[in-house]
Amino acid sequence: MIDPALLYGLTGAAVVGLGLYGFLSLRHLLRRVLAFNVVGSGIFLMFGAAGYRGAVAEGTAGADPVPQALIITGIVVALAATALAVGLILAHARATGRRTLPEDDT
Amino acid sequence: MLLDVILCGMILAVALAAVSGLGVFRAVVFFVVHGVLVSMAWLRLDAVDVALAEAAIGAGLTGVLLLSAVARLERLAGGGAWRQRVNVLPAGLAAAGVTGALMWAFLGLPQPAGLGAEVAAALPRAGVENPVTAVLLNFRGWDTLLESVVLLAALVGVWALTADDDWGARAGVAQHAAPGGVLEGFGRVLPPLGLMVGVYLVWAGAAGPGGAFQGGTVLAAVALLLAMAGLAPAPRVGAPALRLALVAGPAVFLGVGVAGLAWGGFLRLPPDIAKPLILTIEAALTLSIAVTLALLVLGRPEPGDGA
Amino acid sequence: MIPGDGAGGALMATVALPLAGSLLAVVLGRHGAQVAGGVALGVGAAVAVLAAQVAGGGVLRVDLGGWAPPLGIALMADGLAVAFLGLGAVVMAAVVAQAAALFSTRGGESRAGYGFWPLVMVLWAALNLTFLSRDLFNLYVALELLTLGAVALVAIGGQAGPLAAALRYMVFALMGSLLYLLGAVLLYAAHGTLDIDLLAIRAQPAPPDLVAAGLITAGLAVKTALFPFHAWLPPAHAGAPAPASAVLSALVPKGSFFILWRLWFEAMPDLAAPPVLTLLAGLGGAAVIYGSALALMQGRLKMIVAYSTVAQLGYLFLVFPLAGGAGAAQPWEASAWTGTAFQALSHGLAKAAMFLAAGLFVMAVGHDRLEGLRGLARTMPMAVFGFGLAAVALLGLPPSGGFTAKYLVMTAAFASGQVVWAGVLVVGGLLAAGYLYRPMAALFADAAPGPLTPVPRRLQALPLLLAGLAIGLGVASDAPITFLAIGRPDAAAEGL
Amino acid sequence: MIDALDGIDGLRDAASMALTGLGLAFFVAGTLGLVRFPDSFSRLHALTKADNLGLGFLALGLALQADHWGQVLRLALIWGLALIAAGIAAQLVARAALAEAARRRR
Repeated sequence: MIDPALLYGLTGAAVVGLGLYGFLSLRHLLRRVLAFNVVGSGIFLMFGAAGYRGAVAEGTAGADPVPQALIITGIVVALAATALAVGLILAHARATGRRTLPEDDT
Repeated sequence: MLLDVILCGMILAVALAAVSGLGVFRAVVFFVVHGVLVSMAWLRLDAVDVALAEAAIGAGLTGVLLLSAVARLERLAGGGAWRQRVNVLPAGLAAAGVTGALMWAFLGLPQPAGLGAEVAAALPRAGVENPVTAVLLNFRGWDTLLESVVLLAALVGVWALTADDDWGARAGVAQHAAPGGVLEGFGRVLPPLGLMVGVYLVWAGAAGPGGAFQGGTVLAAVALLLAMAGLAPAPRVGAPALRLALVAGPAVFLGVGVAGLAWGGFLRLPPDIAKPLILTIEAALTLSIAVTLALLVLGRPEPGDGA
Repeated sequence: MIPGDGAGGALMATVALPLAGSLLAVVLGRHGAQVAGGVALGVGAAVAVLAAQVAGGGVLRVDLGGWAPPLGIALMADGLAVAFLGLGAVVMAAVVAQAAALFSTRGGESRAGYGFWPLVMVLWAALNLTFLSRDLFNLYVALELLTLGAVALVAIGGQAGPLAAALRYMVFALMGSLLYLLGAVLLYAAHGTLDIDLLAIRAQPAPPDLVAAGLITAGLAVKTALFPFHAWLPPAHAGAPAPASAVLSALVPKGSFFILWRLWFEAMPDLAAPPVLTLLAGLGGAAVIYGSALALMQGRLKMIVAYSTVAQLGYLFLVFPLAGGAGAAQPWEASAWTGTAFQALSHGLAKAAMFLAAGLFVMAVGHDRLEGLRGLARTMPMAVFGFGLAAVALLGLPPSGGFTAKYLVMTAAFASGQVVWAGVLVVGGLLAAGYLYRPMAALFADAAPGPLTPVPRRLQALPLLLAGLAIGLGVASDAPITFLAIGRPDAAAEGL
Repeated sequence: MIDALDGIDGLRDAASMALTGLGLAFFVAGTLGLVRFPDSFSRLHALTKADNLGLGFLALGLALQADHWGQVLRLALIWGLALIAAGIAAQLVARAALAEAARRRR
């Protein structure tokens, strides 16, 4: 049967693809920020799967702790970037009454 | 094994719905569900600390942040039918290309390589038993210090977006919870329990899953609930106590780092006193993280229009 | 390679001091300017001490927390890194001096005054870290800190235009950091380490390494505003307040380019297939042509200077085919490598001088449209002379640092037979003369300038000082050349 | 499967399976209610009632498998919190739906 690390790794890659598609094609800025977070969770899923693969092979107790620590750091950094992006989107909407970047407007 | 396949299928379906559906509110709801499912995937991948962080920060706080943004944005720039997407084909091709490359790379990974063995070898000198906390606060403490500064920089950036005459007002939008209502009752029942769980998470982080970020996020949620229930008004931007709380975590971490120069190098924690040092750093970090995350979600001071 | 634990103090101070300064500025809202002044002096001293240590004892490495890679994070200061730290220190000192007048918080704490100082110091710390760190994930966190600070600085003005520019900058920057993170994750999954020196040993042309290198290069190209991804840079840099645009244009893109430089010359030198390197330089060349062409058509001074940044950054990418990959062991590699370092340094000094001077013009006239600046040379001679000197450095006319850079890269191009890059240098220089002539003509026109608020002379001295340094870089260029050679990856013989 | 049923362990496993099965049935009922019922108030009614009860049975079923009292208390705490949260959320959503309906009528 397919081993879990590979399954989660490929799922992570697919989630990155979906998120990237949304990030590049959507025009509503909040949805683009949301797509950015989806890509982030996909990247971390791949990273965790690689960490799990490394630990299972070496037979150590849990999954490799270094990817876990980096993923936690990555999640917090992604939240900080999202919070600033959301703040900018609201300030931009208040100033221009628009939910998209000027060049995306029809 | 079947659970993994089902879980991955659901994660993909919900991610697709979050990205391709109509309407931003529905996308945010699907995003929160995606976060919960991914945190379950972390449990399957034997990474409990990350599952806690993903559920608390990835699904929880980011979800609240986006939901409140959706509500405010509808009022500011609502209405009007317009095209959801632009240049769909190039975006699809680029995304498919990256996904294909990633899968090709993931399948082409050589024999598994990880630092599990090195961490296990160095763990006795790290001062804490939980390997993830050891990596976060000792081996790669420099990353965590910078990460707390990133949070602070994002908050200063959000506050700098305030209107000039609103400066000095209370953070976030004026909340309207019905006095004596259901939310206020909830605001009285949950915080004591939330505080206990948050502090326990930080303390347990030394030996088991948990830590400053997960605990800090729970405390931030308690603070947000108090603000939304109208029981504790959000602090003013200029309040000195607030500013000290914001800076406490990075400042203590930087202080311990500079003190390390006396023991031979920046951020060097001598093994015998590593545990107390790490716990003081974690306590200060939790305080800063809780305050910063709560204020980041509340957003910039807007005394003008209510929620 | 001295694992200088004791001597690591100066190296750490270049990053720890600005961090401590930003924390202090968050608490002491009103005294941000004084804190920044103190930090500028401190970091200047630390960079001087570090330069002496590196000049004396060669490359200096510090393992943070005492944990050596792959477990811990290593910081390393070689000639190149210290040169860029010096550029940062000089430009930041001038920016802090001018911003102290612009964002003064004497009359009580204002929003812009409160926000500017912590952000500019956090940006400085992140920038210094991108020059020093040897760990790819640590560089990712530094890049995020750099980007968040930069985006917040662009939006600090608060008007609608800069807000849209900051938002576009944020979208591009998020895209760049995602691609970079993907590459770093793949490298860890493949080799179990994120340290540049360990990756140099373990990297081999297998699928994960190739995909990772491609993703990291794409991500950093977006963050350095390389040609197809440059749309965000001009409105962002022109929309920011003048001191902030000086930092943004002169320093921030160089941080992400520096990581690209480390990647291709130290982490994966043999992975660089010639077609990839030629593509990078081709995009650089296109950036030079396209940026200059657009700069010719701009009506506002700050937009001209911002598009000139897009063009000048293009020159930096010429180093890859000339000095990377197959060219690594050739005699001309050293001069192409040093020439690009000179280009980055002299562009940093000259661009900062230009944006500070533009800030003074806006302070005097109230806007930066070209027709409003007519005849300013008579009333603000020092600032206009500084702007002129900076233009000389950007054009690469002797004796400026820009000339030394172009001379070194051009001789490398001829020696290696890739004459097209020499062509790019020449055409770029001509176009630069074109787009810089229009503002100079307006400034030196003999029309009487309209009503303008007087600008204190000590502020006018700042752009003159920076532009003078850019010229001085060319005059006394032998000392920097030998300093830059310290710790160069495969220091080829001094061929030319 | 057969030898697991004899003795006390067998009885406990059987009870656990029965309880979790019952819990699952309530979840299905709740979801069915969400899909079938016409307006948001009846949907809220179905969701909060059925899902909370389902979670209760699930918790009970898992409690049987717990190997020390700490886990049973934690399961009870989780169920209690879920009850409170679902109740509060249902109240707020209902109030919002009422306000929305009133605004739409005006």
